[in-house]
Amino acid sequence: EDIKEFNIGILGGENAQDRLNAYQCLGDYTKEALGVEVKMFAPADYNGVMQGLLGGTIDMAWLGASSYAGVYIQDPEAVEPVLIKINLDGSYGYHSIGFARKDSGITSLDDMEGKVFGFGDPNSTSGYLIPSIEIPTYKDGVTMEPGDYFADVKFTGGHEQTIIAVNNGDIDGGVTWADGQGAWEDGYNNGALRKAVDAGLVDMNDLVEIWRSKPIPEGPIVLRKALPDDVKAIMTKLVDELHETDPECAYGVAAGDSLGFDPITHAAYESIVAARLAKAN
Amino acid sequence: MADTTAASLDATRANYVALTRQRRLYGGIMLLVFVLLMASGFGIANDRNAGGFLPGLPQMFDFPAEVIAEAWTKRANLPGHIAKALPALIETLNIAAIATISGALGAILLSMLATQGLAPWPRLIPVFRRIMDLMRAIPEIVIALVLIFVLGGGPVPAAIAIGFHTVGALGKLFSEVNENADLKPLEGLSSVGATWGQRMMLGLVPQVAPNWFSYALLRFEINIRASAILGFVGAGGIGYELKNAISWGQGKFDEAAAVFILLFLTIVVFDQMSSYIRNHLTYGSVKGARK
Amino acid sequence: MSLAAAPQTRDMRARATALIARKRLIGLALPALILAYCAYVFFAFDILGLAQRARWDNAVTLVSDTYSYKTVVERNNRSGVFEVAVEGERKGTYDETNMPGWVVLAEDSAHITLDNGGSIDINGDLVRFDVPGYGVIEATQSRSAGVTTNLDPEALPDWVSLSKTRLMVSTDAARLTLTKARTEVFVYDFGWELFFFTLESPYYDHSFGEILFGDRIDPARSNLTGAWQDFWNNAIWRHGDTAWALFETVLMAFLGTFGAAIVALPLAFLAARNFAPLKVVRMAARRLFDFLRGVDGLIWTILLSRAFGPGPMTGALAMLFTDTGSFGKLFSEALENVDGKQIEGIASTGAKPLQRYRFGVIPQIVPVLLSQVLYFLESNTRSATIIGAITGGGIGLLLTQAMITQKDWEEVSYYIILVVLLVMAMDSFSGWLRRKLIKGE
Amino acid sequence: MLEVKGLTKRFGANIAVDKMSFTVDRPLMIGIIGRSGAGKSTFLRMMNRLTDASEGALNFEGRNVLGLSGKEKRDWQSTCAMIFQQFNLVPRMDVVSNVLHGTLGRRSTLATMFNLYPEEDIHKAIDILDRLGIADHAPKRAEALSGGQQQRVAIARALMQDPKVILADEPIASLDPMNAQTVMEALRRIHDEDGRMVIANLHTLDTARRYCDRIIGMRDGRMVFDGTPAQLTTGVARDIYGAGADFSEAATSTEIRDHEALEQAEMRAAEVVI
Amino acid sequence: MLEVKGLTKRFGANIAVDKMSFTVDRPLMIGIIGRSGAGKSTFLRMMNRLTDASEGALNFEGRNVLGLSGKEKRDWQSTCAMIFQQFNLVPRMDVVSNVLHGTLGRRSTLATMFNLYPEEDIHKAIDILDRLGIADHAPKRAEALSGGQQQRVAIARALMQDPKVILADEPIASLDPMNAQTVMEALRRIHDEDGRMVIANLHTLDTARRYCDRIIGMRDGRMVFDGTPAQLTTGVARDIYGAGADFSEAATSTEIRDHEALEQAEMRAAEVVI
Ligand SMILES: Nc1ncnc2c1ncn2[C@@H]1O[C@H](COP(=O)(O)OP(=O)(O)OP(=O)(O)O)[C@@H](O)[C@H]1O
Ligand SMILES: Nc1ncnc2c1ncn2[C@@H]1O[C@H](COP(=O)(O)OP(=O)(O)OP(=O)(O)O)[C@@H](O)[C@H]1O
Ligand SMILES: [Mg+2]
Ligand SMILES: [Mg+2]
Repeated sequence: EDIKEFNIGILGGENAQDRLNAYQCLGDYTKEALGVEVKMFAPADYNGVMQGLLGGTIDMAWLGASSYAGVYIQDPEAVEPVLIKINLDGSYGYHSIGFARKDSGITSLDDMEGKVFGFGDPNSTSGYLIPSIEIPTYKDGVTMEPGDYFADVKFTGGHEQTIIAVNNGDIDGGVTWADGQGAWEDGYNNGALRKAVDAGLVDMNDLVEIWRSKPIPEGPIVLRKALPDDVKAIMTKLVDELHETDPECAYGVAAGDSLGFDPITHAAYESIVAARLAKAN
Repeated sequence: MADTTAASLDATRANYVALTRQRRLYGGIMLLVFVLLMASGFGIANDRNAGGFLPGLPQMFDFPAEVIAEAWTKRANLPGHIAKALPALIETLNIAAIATISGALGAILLSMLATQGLAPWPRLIPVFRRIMDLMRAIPEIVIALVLIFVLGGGPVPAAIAIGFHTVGALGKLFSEVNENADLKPLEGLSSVGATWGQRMMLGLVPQVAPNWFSYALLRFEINIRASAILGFVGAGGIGYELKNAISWGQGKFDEAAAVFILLFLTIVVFDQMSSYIRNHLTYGSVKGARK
Repeated sequence: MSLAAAPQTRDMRARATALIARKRLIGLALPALILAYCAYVFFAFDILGLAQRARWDNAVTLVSDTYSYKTVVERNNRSGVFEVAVEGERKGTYDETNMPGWVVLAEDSAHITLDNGGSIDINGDLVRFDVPGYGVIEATQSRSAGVTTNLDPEALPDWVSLSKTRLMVSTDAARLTLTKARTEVFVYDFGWELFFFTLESPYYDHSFGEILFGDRIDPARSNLTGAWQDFWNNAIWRHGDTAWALFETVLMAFLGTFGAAIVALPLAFLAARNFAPLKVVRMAARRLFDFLRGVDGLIWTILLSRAFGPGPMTGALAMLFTDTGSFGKLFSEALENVDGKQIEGIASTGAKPLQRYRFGVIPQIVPVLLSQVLYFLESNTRSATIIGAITGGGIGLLLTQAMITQKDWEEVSYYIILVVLLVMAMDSFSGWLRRKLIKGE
Repeated sequence: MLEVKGLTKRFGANIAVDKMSFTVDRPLMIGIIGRSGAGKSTFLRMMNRLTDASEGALNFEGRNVLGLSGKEKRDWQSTCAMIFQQFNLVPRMDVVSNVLHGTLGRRSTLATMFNLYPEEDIHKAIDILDRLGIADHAPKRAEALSGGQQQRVAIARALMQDPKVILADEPIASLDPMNAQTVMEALRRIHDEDGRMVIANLHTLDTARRYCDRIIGMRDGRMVFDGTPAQLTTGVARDIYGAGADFSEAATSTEIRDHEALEQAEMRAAEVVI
Repeated sequence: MLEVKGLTKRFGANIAVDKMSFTVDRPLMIGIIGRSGAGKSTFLRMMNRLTDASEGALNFEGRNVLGLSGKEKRDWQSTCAMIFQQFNLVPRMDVVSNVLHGTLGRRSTLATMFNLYPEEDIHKAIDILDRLGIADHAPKRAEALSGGQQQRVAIARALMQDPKVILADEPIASLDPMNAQTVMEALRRIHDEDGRMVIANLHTLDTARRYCDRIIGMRDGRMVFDGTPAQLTTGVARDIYGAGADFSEAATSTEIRDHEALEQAEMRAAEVVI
């Protein structure tokens, strides 16, 4: 079976056009390797790409961990994870970070009892899914039921809003994501806190970290399972070796410095799938 | 009559035939341009799309089918979900209602100031028109986001954002309605020494109220749905719940169905109400008292 | 009419008084109701509490960011390397050849002159910030001791924030942060940075006059082509891509709106009381419209992405679906208002049903049709903003991403200005078309 | 030629036209008079088949008009033109197009959809407009014309159908006296010159008397008079209008001046100091 | 009482009213006649201050009408009622409310917006409607009434203003003859009984002759006649209407019947076989 074109979904986050440009080199390599037209999509909201993978119109994409789990639950035969980005320190993931205002006196989840806690977007891995599963395991008696351990549990809508809400004192503590590398006072090297600091919206002196999740695996690069095996092999090899063949391109594709990509399988995401299943009705 | 004007009659004929030809030509060209634009536009869009139109067509109902299938197997959950979504619906309705009311009031004022024949200061008409354009053109999501940074989350930023936008959107529609209003009653009121306010309230409003009302209700519906969009910045309501449930995928489709049923019922109610009140305003309270 | 009519007149008087009283009641009840509702919302939304909690300084930060930019001078305190970049972006990084005048870099030191007379010196791990009217703040950092300063921790001005690990000094002219990892100075300037040319471009820092009339700047290209190419491909503002995004937005709106109008027109006849005598058909059609409208374009986009994948066609189809619902309602209302006399006039000549619609109905609803379609075209241009965020195209994608990533509010304002201009252009175009078609030139 | 037998129309319990019967054996100009609600419009509408009859027969040149349907019915409608009180033109379209609508019954649907009419039809339309003295307005929109002019466009549309019968439902009720005169004269001229049958509902006795060959009076759906203008005496009119002895023709007359009033005016004038 | 001096109105280069001057020293019923475009409406509109004059003076009881503005202008408007050809009522509102609009000039904006009319005003409105014979229609919407009835509502509104002057701009041009008669009679009766000044634009000579005490003729903006009805001979009329020798009063008469036509009709009737 031949393919007529190859469609790549690119994880949003940064400026879409920047991402498209960063991926341009990968597109060119793909076109060369497969000999078909390559189209790339970099939406801000990832639903379209997830549906495209399920419907068979998107062939390759870099998904978030939770998004991957969502696709997997909906149709285990739709995609397979092939590669994952390796951080500069050799790790695979990032963290969900719980934080509060320093002047509130809160230093850990213990102090949060009877306080208002905020998640970000219910669709986010680090802003909701993982903390909502992991925080109740912190100690006995912690639950995410509003009015139980916490006085209230709110959704702020997104990482940025959580940071603003905590900083403004609208909520006592919240979760957001960070790579966990570098120093707290800088807002870490990467993540929502760092962006807020750079934008001048918060001062890290005012905030403290109160909780940190286990490493959350980065999302995988997935290929549509129905693709011909040779296409899958070619694409996997292409991306895997990108760091060696064209470091500048790899920098763009990985959205920053990395040690390249490593193979990965579905097994790495089973816990996330389980977490997501637990959240379903 | 016939022979004296034979020459002019010929001229009339020739003129008219020429006019017809010209009209046909222009009409034909416009039609052609439109068809070409549609076709080539569709072509471009189809090319840029991940999946093509024709191959996608048979799959069009895959997703809805999945949703319905899951909702059906878990139909026992539906009432629970509906009950759970009710507070969100009420909040959304409140946001939409207050935004629509305040937006409509603003739009009424602006539209009267911006309509030829009604405006107390005709020179300022272009100014008011541009103000409406501006209010309409700024996407509500932008306003909401800025407000969230100032006011924090919650319904107020959403209501202000939607209301601001509503002023511009309804203002344009209202001023179109106003343009079609009959100015004779207004002149009649002028002649008895009525003030501007009296002329508008007593001469204009009775004429245009049904259409204003209908547009305002349609806008109200749109504003209910706008909560889905505002979900992007954390100011969502029922629409956002629907979007989340749908995009969560398998596992929450029953919730999606429940929220959708709620939303659909709401819209049906307002659609029926709109047509009832419209008739009432247009034809008077006595049913079928059409002249 | 004098004596005999008197009782009747008295009766009329009473009835008229009652009538006016009823109207008065309705006339007063409506505003009262609205007022009561507003009061309810006032408390339900806790407006008072909100007004107190409002953070206007955040608004000022955001708004000032829309018309100013910052240049970051950063020293990586581990490697000792300096970097000067607009907005701290890779693409806006200065190199030795075009370093701005207010910063002087030397071996492991930097001297920054500020507009308000102040200055900042970075000398290895030591920083001196001369704040006019306050004095000199000296700070240093080390891996072991963290941040130490000459400031009295008990009497910090409120524009200084200090902890063991971090110092932040925010003044109007510049902001300084010092941590173990890096020393950063943010210098604020008015305007949109590098809007025309990026730093790599040979045309950067040349005036329009020079480019238009001056000598050839880049020997390889004529000034005009070269300047245009560099402007169009500006790596930060991406004018070319933005133009394409605008086009894609209009394309989606155009296809969606007109497609919806074409689909909705025949369906609207089924929903109009005077054209569909069967109540069942009418109800079915109206519920179909309600259904199509009830699902927001955003959700249609997700639903349709399964079949068609992301892309502008999916977005156009999503708009087509929702708008068919809105148009169906609006058109059928217009149809219910048509004047039967014209149809009867056509019917009396022995015209066939299709001809009756064509000449008796269509000319009457054309104005409503056209003005609604044009209005929706314009409003969809705006909605395409959000739909674009899912389909991965259009100005909406750029706008939402610029907002969500909170990177640069000047980009947000640029996109908003573009959208506003586009909408205004569509508005004048639709006004022109309406005058042409409806009012007959 | 035209034979109406026991024609009846019921709207629910209300009988709008009650066993109407009469025969016409050559193209006449016929006026139908009667109070508002007498059933005049309903009769014309049944004849043009805009409304279906409840009972009775209507034969025209041997054709059973009431039994026609589909194509045949439309054919009949195109040989039996109708003119309305409110003109019922398409106001947004130009005058010639409105006149050309008279050919819709004959032309294919597709061609007319795009306003494609043969050139000879266009010429004929302009000739008809010329005959009615409004050729100058040919390219204008119908709505830009005065009432009398619009009614003449409606007559032109009727003529364009080349009908055997022209039905006119109170053609001058919305017009001022001068326009009314022009329109009635145009109808009479068409009758005289082309020999078409004209049936006109009229609400004024003197118009009927002046222009018609035969007058039918209706009251509460029933025909109560059928005769020549000369036979239409004040007594008969009293019957038709169901009026008492205080009935004066002035009530339905377009004439305003009377001698007594004139005298009054002159007396007043004499008093006035200018 | 009323003094008009050199009143002029220009629309761009076009002079609609050209140095109009006349004096009236007691409440008369005045008719203004003239061709379409002669400037009749423009004069009335200037008098009511719906349009601003370009030049000249208009004094009423010593008050300089053209110089008024704001509240004073509205006061003047409320003592100088206007009746329009198209009635200019608020069609969706009921008849009483329309009549009560006559009091707007006197009442506060806010009160009228919420229908806070004093009861005596309501009673007065009914009395006026009763006087004009349409009290029965009081609760109906204005649009549900016939033209003649609507015009009487407009007159009632004017009376409600309790005006010194009633201006009527072609009050009967949109009406059928019967309604026209009723309306003109109502105006005359108001003049006779209440002693209010009435100035009416009329487009038919005989109406003017019949109802007015004094007639002003206008042509191309200039006053070309000012005299009693008796002085208005056919020759004068020919002047006013700028017609040649072929002018016959029929052109502006509401009368349609003439003797020749009647004879024709009788001849025709004789031929007809019924
Ligand atoms: N569509 C209808 N439904 C019910 N009743 C109707 C309908 N059309 C006419 N009628 C009734 O039939 C009777 C005759 O009406 P028709 O319109 O024929 O009278 P007319 O003589 O033409 O009166 P007018 O001078 O007012 O036009 C009236 O009582 C009227 O109310
Ligand atoms: N608002 C206006 N702008 C420009 N010209 C006007 C305006 N109103 C009236 N005119 C012109 O002034 C002249 C007098 O008009 P006016 O309406 O007073 O005439 P009239 O005697 O009332 O005619 P009619 O019998 O048609 O009502 C006409 O030439 C008319 O075109
Ligand atoms: Mg009738
Ligand atoms: Mg006039």
